[in-house]
Amino acid sequence: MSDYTPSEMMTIAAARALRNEDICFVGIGAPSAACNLARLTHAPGITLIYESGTLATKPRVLPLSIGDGELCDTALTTVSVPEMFRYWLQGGRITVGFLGGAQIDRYANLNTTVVGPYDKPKTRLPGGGGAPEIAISCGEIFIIMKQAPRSFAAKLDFVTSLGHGEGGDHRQRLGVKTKGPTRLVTDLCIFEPDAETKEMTITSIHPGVTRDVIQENTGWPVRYAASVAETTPPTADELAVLRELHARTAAEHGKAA
Amino acid sequence: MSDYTPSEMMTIAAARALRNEDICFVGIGAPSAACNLARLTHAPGITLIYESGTLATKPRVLPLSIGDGELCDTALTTVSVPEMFRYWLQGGRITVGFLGGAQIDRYANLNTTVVGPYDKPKTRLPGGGGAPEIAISCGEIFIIMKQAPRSFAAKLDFVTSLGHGEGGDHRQRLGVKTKGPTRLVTDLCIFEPDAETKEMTITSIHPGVTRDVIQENTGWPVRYAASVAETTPPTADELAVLRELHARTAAEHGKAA
Amino acid sequence: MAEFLSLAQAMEATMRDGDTVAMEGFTHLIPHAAGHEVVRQRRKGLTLIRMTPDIVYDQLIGMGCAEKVVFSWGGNPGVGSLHRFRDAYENGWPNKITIEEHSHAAMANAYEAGAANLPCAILRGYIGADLPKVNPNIRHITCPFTGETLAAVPSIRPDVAVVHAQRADREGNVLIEGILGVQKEAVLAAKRALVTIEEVVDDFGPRSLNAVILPHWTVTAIACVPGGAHPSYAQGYYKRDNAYYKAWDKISRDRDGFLAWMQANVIAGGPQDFAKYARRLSAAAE
Amino acid sequence: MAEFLSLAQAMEATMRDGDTVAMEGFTHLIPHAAGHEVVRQRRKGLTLIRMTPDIVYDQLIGMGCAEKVVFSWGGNPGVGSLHRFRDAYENGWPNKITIEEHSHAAMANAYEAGAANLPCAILRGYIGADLPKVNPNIRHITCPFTGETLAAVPSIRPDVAVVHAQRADREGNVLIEGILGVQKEAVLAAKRALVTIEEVVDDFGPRSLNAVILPHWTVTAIACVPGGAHPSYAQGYYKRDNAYYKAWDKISRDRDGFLAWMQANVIAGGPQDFAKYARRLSAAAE
Repeated sequence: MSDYTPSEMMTIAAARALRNEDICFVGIGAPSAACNLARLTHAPGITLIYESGTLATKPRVLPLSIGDGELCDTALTTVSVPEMFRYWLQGGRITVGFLGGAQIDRYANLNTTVVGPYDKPKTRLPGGGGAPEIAISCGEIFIIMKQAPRSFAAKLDFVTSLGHGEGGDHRQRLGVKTKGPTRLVTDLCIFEPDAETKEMTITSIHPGVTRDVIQENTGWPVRYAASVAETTPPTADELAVLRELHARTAAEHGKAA
Repeated sequence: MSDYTPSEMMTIAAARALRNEDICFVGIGAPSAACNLARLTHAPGITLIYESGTLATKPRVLPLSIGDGELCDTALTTVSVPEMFRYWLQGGRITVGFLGGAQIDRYANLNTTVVGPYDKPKTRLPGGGGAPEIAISCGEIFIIMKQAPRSFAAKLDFVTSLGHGEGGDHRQRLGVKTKGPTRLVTDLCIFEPDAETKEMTITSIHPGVTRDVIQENTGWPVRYAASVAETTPPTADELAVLRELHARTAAEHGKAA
Repeated sequence: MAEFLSLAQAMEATMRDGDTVAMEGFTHLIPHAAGHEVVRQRRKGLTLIRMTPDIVYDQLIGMGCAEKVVFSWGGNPGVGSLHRFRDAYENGWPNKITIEEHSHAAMANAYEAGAANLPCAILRGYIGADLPKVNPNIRHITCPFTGETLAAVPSIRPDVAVVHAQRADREGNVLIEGILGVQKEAVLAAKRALVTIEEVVDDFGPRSLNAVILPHWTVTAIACVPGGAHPSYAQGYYKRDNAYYKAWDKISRDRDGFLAWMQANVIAGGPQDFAKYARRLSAAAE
Repeated sequence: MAEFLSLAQAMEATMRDGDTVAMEGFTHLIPHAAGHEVVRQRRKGLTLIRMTPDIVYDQLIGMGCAEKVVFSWGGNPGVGSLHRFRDAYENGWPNKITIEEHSHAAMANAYEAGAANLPCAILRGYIGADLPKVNPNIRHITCPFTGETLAAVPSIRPDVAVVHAQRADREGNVLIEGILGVQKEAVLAAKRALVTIEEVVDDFGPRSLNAVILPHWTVTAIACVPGGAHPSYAQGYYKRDNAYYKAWDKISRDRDGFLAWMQANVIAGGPQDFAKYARRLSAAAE
């Protein structure tokens, strides 16, 4: 199966990391596609939670917003937003949180707040939303982001949410007990934190992607794990289910999400 | 209408103090009878709330427990107990809280915890339940208690819930902004706090009750307001409604509440 | 992930000697059948937490299962004292127990904070009251914005929560309705949760979009015990057995009478007994 | 005690220049019609609080109603930036605005603490994040039991909360269902509350025993504005108008285009316009 886009490869590689037992805090966009793809393929028992309060939701089509009626209609139940953040997120009930961002650094800290100084921003981004506490309260964090030299930045202008901080045992020193980012899936490759330094290190390269292309799209000198795999290309089934999901979504919303 | 019991007089006198606009936090027993009597007579719009979480309940019969199904069946809605104590009681949404107790002192502090030392009690009572925060969070407090020399005590063994403390501006000095006990209705008379000292002072004596009987049943030298009224005896309508309520309750539960 | 088990198996899977246990229920849905199972399995050294300890805790205390009770109102509602609780606390029979006493507001907040995975709860509470003088677990913090002093209590984090609910679906999701008490918070605050239920349904069917449901992955074990709240009640199933509450006063007054009653009705009994208690009261519930 | 009023009267009765205002809604039930009324009544100097300021706040900011925005995520969901918000913040057009920025968890807790009448909320939050460096309203307390440091934020206590809900009964009790957001908390935290609704019903009829209802004595004014959440949605009534959210990006990019649109669609319009917007989307909602 060779006819797929880098974006499809990214979504599918992210979906594969999810387990049937996961309780997953889902963001809109690529995370939502990956989580629902996992649910429709190898992880039918996965529990999807959106910060709008929908618990164990099974949307037929991808939501366009974090609070689409479809999420509520197909949920086990819907709780208030304070309850969502108190009992479910801070409560430690979430095994995997899915984040993206405008900028990421080599320790998987994320910036979705500002480019430039906070008080005089070059670009004012939407802000952290749920991310600062998703980053510390979920059992582990998966990140899904397209690679580009400006978004994979040597230094963040603002740390919206903690990844591995300055690396090493920085999370533990801050009193955080969760694992933090364990997987960063891009349109080019998969990063995982080095066991010691916690620097995000490439463990798998998507088919047809070269190391030069990866470096051109990363703002720091990338490191590779001792053994680097080639990502298994999308299977026919994975691609078919993902495309059907996008087609259903397009039919419902008039345009693909 | 002369054929009524002191207990009926007490319940009816307490009911009269409630207003149509009140949002009332109701305890089981005499407070519940008084509040429902008010609702069935002069205050049809009164909102009754029980700490079990039932908001705006309209029980047909008096509940035997704070959490009877009847309270839930006839409520506008029922919230969790944490929400009841956080949003509704501490939230400052209650205009009148109704308390009773095993012991009361002249400043309407109440004891429902122990007689004797806390660690080696002579009598271990049930404890405070909701009272410590009802006493400080409701706009004002009505107390309903039968008078007896041991329960109307010169000194409490334990202050379960704050009344007027040591009197005067003690509540304000503790940072409490609500009025505290504004009315104590007994089977003999009605007390209200003195404007200055906050000592509970008799403002009305039930028909046929003598000052000697009141003093015999009070553990401190009682004080009277400058002008003392005679409590209006129960009207035929008040008595009829109260007795019907008790009769319905007896028919439902097999025995009068 | 909830497992459907017999009550005996569910208890074995969730509660150990020495555990901190919250068997909650606010008049409604009190897990009496589960309490009897604790007695039959002879658990020892339990710390029993409940806002309103009543008959079920009186039974556990009288049978020597408890060493500490954390509570805010202890009594037989509308009837009087808990004689076994008092006998243990005042006379050390069958063993000495200690108490930790709070207000309802503090305990409700402490459960809420436990569900929210916080170490403590803050409330505007206990002002002018004597409990802070006798309970070292009532402390204070200062609001960093207003300077106001607020009461703080440790959050409640039981080893096991035990609650009764109306229904579970085949996946093990649990639906509760009516007077909710602190049961959802107790389950979410606990390491393990045992839920007894009135019935298993294929699915919950049409319901409020905001129904109170515990997802199956918050529950350790589910045991279907129809009538399992008796003499408490289950909204929509059966009514409160007020006569039982009144009768308990006499049964529990005397040590020998209590032991004989427990032998006949609990030790020699089983969860299957509860269905018939509840049946007697169910016609009236309609 | 809730009064049924026209939207114009309800706004006059509840919101004043300089007020701190929470117009809440989490994708669902956003009070757009009420926002337009604020513009028509030319309120000035408002502090606008909302977890997720989107189009309705973009409109208020662009029309010069706001001087401060308190928020945790500001954008046009799934589309991009809020151009009027950015233009005011970055360029001072039509006036300079200041911001106070939090995380969702902090704001949700701050509303919850406001409803609970506490001066602050505590949470395990912001660890390793930069917001505490730029927001002096993020402080810390120490748990008096464990010594853990927890984040603290001031509770949100708006002068006015404005929310949209599905139904009110004749007494003025308000029922909300579906995605609840922080609307109940916003109303209970506020001094005054304006609720717009889809319809008035004689009574709510059969419903969950635990339905989410705001009693009439928690609401100041109710205005019946069918479609009043459009382009947001009302579960059971009409769907979200995704095309409008996309179109807003173009409308709001340019100051003149924005002003012309506001003149034609808001200043010259009225609450009665919302019913027809919603009708277009209601067939699809079934």
